[in-house]
Parts: sequence; C-alpha cells; structure tokens
Amino acid sequence: MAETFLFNALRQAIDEEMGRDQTVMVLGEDVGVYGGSYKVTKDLHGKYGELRVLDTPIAENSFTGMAIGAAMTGLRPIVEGMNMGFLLLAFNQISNNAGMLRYTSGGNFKIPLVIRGPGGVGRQLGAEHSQRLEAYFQAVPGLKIVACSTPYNAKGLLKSAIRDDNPVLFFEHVLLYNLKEDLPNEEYLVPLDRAEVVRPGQDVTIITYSRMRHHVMAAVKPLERKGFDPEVIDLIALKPIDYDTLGQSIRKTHRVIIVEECMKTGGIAAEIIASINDRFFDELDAPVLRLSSQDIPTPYNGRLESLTIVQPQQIEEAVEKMMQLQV
Amino acid sequence: MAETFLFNALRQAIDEEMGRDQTVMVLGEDVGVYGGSYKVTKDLHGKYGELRVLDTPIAENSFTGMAIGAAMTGLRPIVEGMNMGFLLLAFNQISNNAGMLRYTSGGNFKIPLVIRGPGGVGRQLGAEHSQRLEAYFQAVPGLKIVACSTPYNAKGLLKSAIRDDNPVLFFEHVLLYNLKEDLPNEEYLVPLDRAEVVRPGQDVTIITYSRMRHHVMAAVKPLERKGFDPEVIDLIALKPIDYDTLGQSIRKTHRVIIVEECMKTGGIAAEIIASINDRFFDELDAPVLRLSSQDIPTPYNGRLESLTIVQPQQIEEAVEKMMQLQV
Amino acid sequence: MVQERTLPTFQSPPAQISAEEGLMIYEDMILGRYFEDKCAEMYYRGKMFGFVHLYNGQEAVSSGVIKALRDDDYVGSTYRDHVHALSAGVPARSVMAELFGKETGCSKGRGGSMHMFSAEHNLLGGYAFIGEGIPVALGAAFQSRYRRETMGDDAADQVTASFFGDGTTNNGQFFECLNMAALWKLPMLFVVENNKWAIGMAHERATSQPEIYRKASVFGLPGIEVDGMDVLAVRAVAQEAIARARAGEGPTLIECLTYRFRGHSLADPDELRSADEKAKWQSRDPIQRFEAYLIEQNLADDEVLKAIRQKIEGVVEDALSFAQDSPEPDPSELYRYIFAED
Amino acid sequence: MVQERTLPTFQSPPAQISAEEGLMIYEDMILGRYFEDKCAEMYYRGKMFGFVHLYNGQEAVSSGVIKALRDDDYVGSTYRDHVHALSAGVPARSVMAELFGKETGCSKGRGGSMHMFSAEHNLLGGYAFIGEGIPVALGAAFQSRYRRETMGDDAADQVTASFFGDGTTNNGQFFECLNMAALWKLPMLFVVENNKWAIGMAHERATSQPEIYRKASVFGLPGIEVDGMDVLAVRAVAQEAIARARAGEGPTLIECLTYRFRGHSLADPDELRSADEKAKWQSRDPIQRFEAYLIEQNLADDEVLKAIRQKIEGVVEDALSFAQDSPEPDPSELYRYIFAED
Ligand SMILES: Cc1ncc(C[n+]2csc(CCOP(=O)(O)OP(=O)(O)O)c2C)c(N)n1
Ligand SMILES: Cc1ncc(C[n+]2csc(CCOP(=O)(O)OP(=O)(O)O)c2C)c(N)n1
Ligand SMILES: [Mg+2]
Ligand SMILES: [Mg+2]
Repeated sequence: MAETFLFNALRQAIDEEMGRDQTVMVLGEDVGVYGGSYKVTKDLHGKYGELRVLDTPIAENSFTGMAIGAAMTGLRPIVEGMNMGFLLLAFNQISNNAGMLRYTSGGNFKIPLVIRGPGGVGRQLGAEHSQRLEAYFQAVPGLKIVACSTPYNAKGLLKSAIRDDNPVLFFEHVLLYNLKEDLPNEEYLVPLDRAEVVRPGQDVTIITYSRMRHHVMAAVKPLERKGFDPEVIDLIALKPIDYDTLGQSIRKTHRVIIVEECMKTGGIAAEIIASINDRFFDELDAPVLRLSSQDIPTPYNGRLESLTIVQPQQIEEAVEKMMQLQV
Repeated sequence: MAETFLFNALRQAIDEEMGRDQTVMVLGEDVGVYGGSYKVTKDLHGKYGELRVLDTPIAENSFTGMAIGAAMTGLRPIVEGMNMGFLLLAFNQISNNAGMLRYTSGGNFKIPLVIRGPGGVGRQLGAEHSQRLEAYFQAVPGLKIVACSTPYNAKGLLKSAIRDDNPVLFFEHVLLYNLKEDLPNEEYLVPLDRAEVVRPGQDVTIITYSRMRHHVMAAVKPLERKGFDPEVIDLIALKPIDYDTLGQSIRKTHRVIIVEECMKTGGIAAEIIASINDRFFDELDAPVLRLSSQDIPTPYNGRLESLTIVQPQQIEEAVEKMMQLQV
Repeated sequence: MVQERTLPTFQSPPAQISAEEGLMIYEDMILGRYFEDKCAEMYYRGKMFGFVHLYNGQEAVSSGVIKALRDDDYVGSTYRDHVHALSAGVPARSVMAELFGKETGCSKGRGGSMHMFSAEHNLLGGYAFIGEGIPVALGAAFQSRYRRETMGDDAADQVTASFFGDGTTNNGQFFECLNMAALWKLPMLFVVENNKWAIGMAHERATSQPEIYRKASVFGLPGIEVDGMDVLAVRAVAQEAIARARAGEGPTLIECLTYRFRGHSLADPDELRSADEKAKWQSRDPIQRFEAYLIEQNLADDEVLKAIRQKIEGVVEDALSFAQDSPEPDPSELYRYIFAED
Repeated sequence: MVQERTLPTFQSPPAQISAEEGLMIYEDMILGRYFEDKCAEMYYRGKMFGFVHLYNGQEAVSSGVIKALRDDDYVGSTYRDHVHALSAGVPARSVMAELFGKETGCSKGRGGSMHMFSAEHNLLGGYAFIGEGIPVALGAAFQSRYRRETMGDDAADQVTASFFGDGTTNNGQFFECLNMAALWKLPMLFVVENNKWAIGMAHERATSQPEIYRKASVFGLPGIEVDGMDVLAVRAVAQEAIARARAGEGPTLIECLTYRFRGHSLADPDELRSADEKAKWQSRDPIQRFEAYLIEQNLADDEVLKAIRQKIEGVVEDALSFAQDSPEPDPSELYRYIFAED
C-alpha cells in the first residue's frame, strides 16, 4: 500500500497501461515536455518518447479527430483535455465520429479511445473553466461516460477505460487531484459500468458522483450523529447508468436524493429521475429530490460561486426534510 | 388569408423583420445567391443585398462567433445552420459566447441572435443529417430554445425570436417545410415562452413538440373514435419550458405522456419528467410515460429508421394502456 | 464573371504506363461513371432515397490517386464517396447495396450514401460533414508513423489519402491538419478536388485566395496544382507524393482542378452554374480524354475499350440486382453496432 | 535548441511622436506593468484567486496598438486581458475590482481575471478559451462595414483589433477568420503576440512554419513582422494598418515578436524556458527601452518620467483600495444578467 495522490493514481494507470500495451499513447496540449497541467503525464514523455506522449498544437477538434482515426486503425489513444471544457471545440468529432461512427459504419470500425481531463467548478476559475460537460454529452449515442472520485477508483477506472474497446469520456475533477489514499501495490481494475455503494444505509438513497460524493459524505457525518442512516451511491458510470445498483437501493429506502454538480436543466439527475419514474415509480414514497448547481454560468466571485454549487449543509437539510415526510 | 408553406412562412418572417429593422441580417452557407437549401431566404439576397444576406464560407464555428460579435455591437443577426447538425462545430461559440457571455460580462453586452435551421430525422438522410440537437444544448445556460411546428407558429415565433434581445436557438424540422396553412394577412407574433394547447381534453396530457406534434395528432383521431379525450400540448418553448400550461393540464388529467423525437437518454422528456417530479408529483396517477427515439445514431435503412422514431400507432397504444391503469 | 483559371499543363514526361495499367485505370473510371449513372437513374425512378452526391466528371481524381496507392494504404472520403469506395476496391455490389440500405451493404445498410466504410479495404469512410474526415485520415497517417517508429514495424509504411472539396478548404480543420501533418511529417496526401463550387457557392466568393495549392507553402509542405481532368497527370503527381510520404518525407497537398457534371446532389436544382461553364468542362471529360490517349498511344483499341465498358455495364447491373435482392437489416438488430461488443 | 529568431529592425522613419504622445504611451505602459506587479503580489499573498495570466514584458504591444486606436474602435482580447483593458481605457479601479470579484468590477465580479468586459470602452472582452475571441472581434469589424454600407452611417468607420498568442495561430478559427476578413475587406487588425510559448509548448514545436506573419500572404492580406519590444515600431505598424482598415482597404495581420517575463499564469512553475532566453529578453524590456528613447529624443527628462511612475503607483494603490473596499455582488442577484431583461 502506498499513499497516492489522485493525479498520481491516474498517472500510474497510464504508465502501467503504456507499459503493458504498445498501442496505448497519450496526446494533448502540454502532456509531454510539460508533463500535463495537472501532472497526470509527468515524466511519461521522457520514458516513452514523443510519439507516445504527443504534445499537440492547440487544435482540439483536429487532434481529437486524429485520435479517432488512430483508434480506428489500431492504436489506443488517450486524449487529454487540458480542461474538458476545451473539448467543446471538438464536440463534432466526439459526437459524430467517436460516438456514432461505429454504428454508422455498420460495425466496420471500433474506436478504443479515452478522452480525459478535469471538469467541474474549481476555485474561482471563471465560467469557461468551470464547466460540467457530462450534461452536454450524455445524449450522444455510443459514448461511455465515467466520472472518478477517489484515487482508488481513478486508477482502476482509467485502466479499464484504456482497455475498453469503446470511446470513453473520462471526467476528473479539478479539485480532487490532490486527494490522497492508500492504493494496493498489486494491479487492479474497476469496472466502468458499476456504481459504488459508498455507505450502505436504510433511510434514503443519496445518488451522487465526482466531487459531490465528498460533499455528500461531509453531510453524512452530522446526519449520522442525528441518527439518520442514509445510503450513499457514487454513480461512477454516468452513461450507461447502473440501474441495478440504484434499483436495489431504492427498493430498500423508497426515498431518493440526487446530488450533482452539473446544472439542473438537462443534467444527469434529470435523466436519472426520468428513469426512476420509468422503472421504480411505485417504490417511491416521496418525489425524488435533485440538488443541482444553479442554472447559470459559474460566477467568478467566490461567494456567488459557492452559492452556485450544492453545499454539504443543503444536503443535510434535504435529508432531514425528506425523512420528516410522512409516507 | 393565404395558404402558405412553412418554409415560406419563415421567409416572410425574415423578410418582414428585415424590412422593419435595418439591423436584422441573415448569414450562413448558401443563404444568399442560392436562396437557402430549403428556400427560407429565397430572393432576399436580391432584395437586401449581399451584406444583409451574407453567403459565408463553410466555417461554422467562426461565422457563428462573428454573428455573436455583430450582435454584441448592435446588429441582430440570424444564423442559418444549413442543417442544425453542422452547428456542432460551433458548439463552443454557441455555449460559451452566445449562451454565457452576457452573464460573464456582468451584463455589459446583450446578444440578440437567432440561430435557426432544420433538425430532426428526415427520410434516409443518414445519422449525421438526422440529429436532434435540442438535447445537447438544453443544459447550456443563457440560451432560449424554441421549436416550431406549423406555418402559423413558425412565422410568429421567428418574428418574436428576431426581436428578442437574447440568443435563441430556433429549430425547424426538415420534414415540415412543406406543410401548408392559411396565414393571416395582418402581422402577428407568437410568444417564445408559451406552450400551445393543440387539443384540449380531459383524459391524459400528451406533451410533444416539432414534428411529433403531427404524429400525436395522427394518433388522436383513432383515439377519439374509441372515445378517449386526450389533451395535446405542443411545447414550442424547449427552454425555458412553460410549466404553467403543463401544470394546468396535469392538474386536470393526472396522467402524462411525452412524445419526443430526440433520443431518450438526456432528452427533453427527461428534463420535463424531472420537473414534473419536482412540481406536480402528487398530481400524478401514474408514472409519466416517455416515448422517445431509440438511443442510437439514426440508421440509413428506411425500415430501421422508422423503428428509431416514435410512430402514431405507438402513441395510440400508449394512451390506451395508460387509460386502462387503475388509479 | 470570374475569369476561368487556366489549367496547368502537365509538364512531366508522360507517365510511363503499361497497357495493363492503362486498362486498369480506364476500367476504374468507367466503373465510377457507370455506377453513378445508375444511381441517378434509380434515384429519379424513386428507388433510392436520401441525399445522393454524385462524382461524375471527377473520376480522374479518384482513379488517378487511389489507383496509385497500395492496397493496404488508407483512403478517407466525404459524402461524395461512392467512387472513392469503388476505386479503393470495395465491390460494386457492397456499395450499391449500401445505397439501397441493405444488410449486404459495406456499412450494413446503416450508413447509406454518405457513409461508405470498409475496414477490409482500409476505406476510412465517407463523412457527411465537411472537413471532419481530414483529422480522422490524419490519425490513420499518424498511426503508420507510430507503428513504424514506436513499435518497430518496418512494414508500417502505409500512406493515407484524404479527399475533400474546395469549399472545405475554408474550414479550420483543413489548416489545423496541414499544420500537424507537416509538423510531424506524416505520410499523407491532402487531395483537394476543386470543382469550383460548394453547392451554390462559387469558390471565388468563399475564399480570399482561390489558389488552394499555394496555401501549402506557409505550412511547410509542397502544394501542387494539377489538371484534375487528366488522369495521368493526377497519377503522376500522386505517385510522387506517395513516394515522398512512404519514404518518411511528409505530406503533400494536391489541388486537382476538376468539375462535377451534375448538381451538388441529386436534389440540387443546379441553377447557378452557367451553361457555358458546364459545356466547357464537359468538353474536358476525363474519360473521353483518357480513351483518346489510350488509343493514340496504342495501349488499347476500340474493341478492348468497348469490351471493358460492356464488362462494367454487367458489373453495375449485377450490383443492382444484388442490391435489390439483398435482405434488409434485421429489425431485431436495431441496437447492434453501438458498442464494440455488439 | 532552436535558433533565436532575429528581430526585425524598425526601418520606417521614426514615428513622429510629440512629447505628449510619448508620455501618454509611457504612462500606459507603466500602468500595465505596475498594475500587474500588484496583481502578482496580491496573488502570492493569497488575496487573489483563480487563474491569473500576466502580461509583463508585452506592454509595447498593448500600448503600441491600442493607443493608436480611436476611443470608439473595438478591442478583443484573451485570458491575458488586464493590460489590454487598461490600454482601452477601462479604469484601473474597475479592472482591479474585477480581479477581486467585486460588484464594482468591469464585469460586476462575475467574469474575473479572464473575462474583462466593458461595453462603454468598446472592449469586446477577455475570452478564456484560445481563439474564440477572434470570430467575435470579426463580428464587430463586420458590423462597422455593415453599418456604413447598409445603413448609410458614414461615421461607422471603427476598426477592431483582435489580440491573441502564437499558440492560437494553430487553431482553425484563426485561419477561418483571416479568410473572411480578407474576403470581405473588414476593418480589422489581427495582432499576434508571439511570445514564443504557449504555456509549456515552444512555438517551434507546435507549428510547421513559425513565421506567423507569412501566413497572411496566402489569405490575401498583408502580414507584417514587428519587434514587439519596441513600442514605437508597433505603433507605426499599427497606425498604418488602422489607416488601411479605416479607409476600407481591409485587414492586416501583425506579428509582434515579444516575450512574457513571468510564467504562463501565476500558477505556472515556468520550468521550461531557459534562464538564458529569459535574460536575453529581459534585456529588451520595452519600458526601459522606451524610457531611454524618450530621454535621448528630449521628449522627456528623468523627473517627468519619475512623476509619471509615481502617479501610476498612486493609481494602482488607489485601484487596490477601491477594489478591496468595494462590496461583493449581492447574493440575491445570483440570477441577474442571464437574460437581457435582467
Ligand atoms: C460541417 C458542414 N457544413 C456544411 C455542410 C453542408 N454541405 C454539404 S456539401 C457542402 C459543400 C462542400 O463543397 P466542397 O467542399 O467544395 O465539396 P464538393 O461538394 O464540391 O465536392 C456543404 C456546405 C456539411 N455537410 N458539413
Ligand atoms: C480552446 C482552448 N484550448 C486550450 C486552452 C488552454 N490554454 C490556455 S492559454 C494556452 C496557451 C496559449 O498560448 P498563446 O496563444 O501563445 O498565448 P499566450 O498564453 O502565450 O499569451 C492554452 C493551451 C484554452 N484556454 N482554450
Ligand atoms: Mg466543390
Ligand atoms: Mg504565446
């Protein structure tokens, strides 16, 4: 076991997979000589050379398309979005070619591609660097979407994503890179399609992902003290969503709160609520509650910014309120 | 009254608004000399000259950004997406600059901009030309999103969109351009934020938009014959959604079916179901049913294509089934 | 009216082609032409649907470039992709069946006219959106270099040819890719088919500097202008570019001056191009010209050429029957091919 | 190591500047420098947050170009926008308050370091994503031409200057806009601040043809290379380009060879640029150089310059107090400014 930062867990994942498979490579802005803006590819350029850790010009649409072409012809590229927001410029390549091309080609090509990088609201990074693109991309067919949240799952998930034969959008969170955790010395993988029950409980199912997992867990402490017993589920897989795990929990608690960092309108929670409505309507003792970011571009001012995203206090209150509801 | 094709209703709207306000202009691929791929700008180039009906190179990201800059400095540009799908290349400009810039600038600039063009599944146009981008864009803050469905509302809505001081994404449907309807001779506007009750009824609320309105109405006929009395609502406004009108209906019928052409995952219905859950949960006698397109890129083959989107028959069956549910 | 651009005369020594090569190229051009004439017929008879973009008139480009490639080289196309697919070796049956949306089509009926794919023939595919195919082709070219240098695979000397139109050269992806290809010396051909129009937009109205091949100069790669109605000129230029690419000396931009004999797609009223312009270019029909050349050079006689034409008529008829008789995709497989495991 | 590119010597006759102009320019440069030194101080003292990109070293570009513009001309910037905003006339108080996220900031505290906007000063704004500001600026330039020609507004002869870095010139939007600006002869300056680096990416590693100004040639607009450490050289080039643009003769691409004296942002460890390189460029400090020039030409003496420096110190201190004392945005206005009506 070795205590490892999340950014380093990701780095290990890439390093191990590059060591294991010569077709694995990284490309993006400043991934090489600079070692990546968040050090996820530090020293890999020296170790693997400049073709395998390729510094690109600032041309997101084309280098993403290039990665798709390389994947179609047998490589396993990992695209780093220095910030995932920049990949809005590559939306067309990601949706039409990464997402849809396999289908449209009638199965001629597969596209083993990982697109990874930081998303989320940081500390006063301004609207454009604080985006949560999972909402914009969730409707694109053919993509898998994953969000990591701890050093352990970051490493295991990224390794699985690299080995997956499909395009995977892999979200990290800009404020989680310095999380630390003891990681096993032996190799491990974490499946891309399985939600994680972070804390089993009986009263209410709290569904969350990425950084909000930690806000939820911060809220759980005082709730425990007050005698509540919430079940916390980290989605991990944002597409497709693991409804088996969610269903088991809902059949037990009959109450659901979703805590997300993306905006409310058209967010991840919207889809989950609709699917719960489709699948588990009769299990619900109360309407599902969604706690989302405000539907606004993230303001720069620190106080407004913190009002924009969900805080632990609100989660705590929401649970208490939901538990008071008479069935 | 004059019988008018939908494409011509749009053309009239643009013509009238250009006549009324010198700052209104159109730009896009082949909008000028060619008159627009679907003839929406036919002859306007001759009438208004080449700066006001500007043929652009095929550079969606930049000409959309250019329209934003022109809007910030006082013009009222209308961008035609020859097919709305092409605007995936302009996603960054549409989200970051059209959608967010006013907020990020603290109100310094307003962006009176219309981005319009055909979306939707046509007749064997293939996956890339059959997109329903409303799902991808619905989470972007600061945008208004509208879908027209008849010559009457097409004209009135487009005129309102042009006069609106905000960026409006205006969806037309590739298969509705040749719809005909008698239009008033006098000028009229249709508000951008109001849903339309197409058919009042008591039994069940069917919420839909764009071309699916016509599939719904096709299903209503046999349902009427069988004695059902559904209420049909055309959303018109996809963002923000008119929950007043929806709420009134739901309080009356207590049953909701949503029929949409976008894909199920992360679609418009997902957001509406989540909002109904937020607002009208106790009014529901049954889980909301969503009939959406399949979560796949649109296949070219005609039979597969028709299986991909919702057909009137399915709507009919869904209503019957929902009405059989015991409360 | 804009002054017609003078076509460059083909200066290099006549491509030394054998009769065999000549006939192979001829057959490919005839196949492209006849195949698409049949598409037009089917479309106008209401048997084929969707957007169908034909290539008539531009055959010298596809045959000139692709027939100079090796079988294991890569080809990337656009929505105007039928003929590229045929030149790349995809059987006429598969292409026609795809146009009819059949399970036997090269994209299993899922892709259609604008999305011809064939992994088997290293056809990277048809792309419905302009420009988006260029980066994908760049990726294939990168992959060859990567394999050779990083994985020590000496056989990885494949070249990738990416085709696109004049209108597309105003799109950012074109320039982004020129830069990366030149920067990394990727084995790639950027083949611009300058047919003077992008739907209804005349090239000169869309671009501040109409001579596209010149743009290469500021990206540090060679740019060459060639008469795109002369298959041997195209072939000679392509061969040189391919040799450079294969030798690791980097990409080339080739601007082929050509013309499409039909509207943008079969739905295009084609009202903007003048009768004069059309006639002038029609008179340069690349097939007639090559026919004359073959005979003049004694590489073939009328009989031989006629036999080829008859053979290809048969191939096209066969493709059509095959396509029409082929089964539709199975509705139960609607969800197949979303993920690699399906 | 890559050979240092030789800086072009400024050949035209010395810009005829008056003492008044000279001091105005000097003051602007000092303001830019001192203002940002203060930002660095505040950031390192933990009083300022987020990504903060400083402009130290590049002042000759902002002052050289923007101070040659008219007040009603437009300026478009990037994330490295504080100094452009100051040159454009946005008060130091508003810029500093924005950096502190205050309601009195030029973007009401909503934008922050990378998003300085001021409609009043025709500052089109700072854009956090590279390249995206260029099309927006193009739109402002288009609007001027539109107003003049379509609306008959003869006063609409405003020029738009769009600033961006070397790294950005590999992005498609740059080329797409060069084309449209030249095609439509828009009154626009494309000002490339080539500071040799895009974060940790050396310009020569990112681009196949490092001389950016040359790229203009294939888009049919003039491209000019200028010593970006020499404010008068920049000014002279800008004035000419502005005159052309204003006269309806179209856009110009100006490549300013310059250098940033600090890391990419205040969070950048800046480990890749050699000490040598930094020292060489530091010795070309545009402010020291201009100081020397002013004195040599008897346009000012030490006293006058010192007075300006002291004045600006005061301005910056005042801006800082103003910013610190200003109120935060009202939380009840979290939803304000989403729509035009708010
Ligand atoms: C991104 C994108 N924008 C617009 C279109 C619509 N469109 C299809 S073909 C075309 C013209 C392309 O012209 P050119 O590149 O010259 O190729 P050609 O059709 O002449 O072969 C346009 C605008 C598209 N398919 N994709
Ligand atoms: C679209 C986009 N991609 C990447 C980034 C991250 N990024 C910020 S600045 C920068 C380097 C830009 O370099 P250059 O254009 O030379 O400007 P400079 O910072 O040197 O002023 C990069 C890659 C971004 N902001 N936007
Ligand atoms: Mg063309
Ligand atoms: Mg730079």
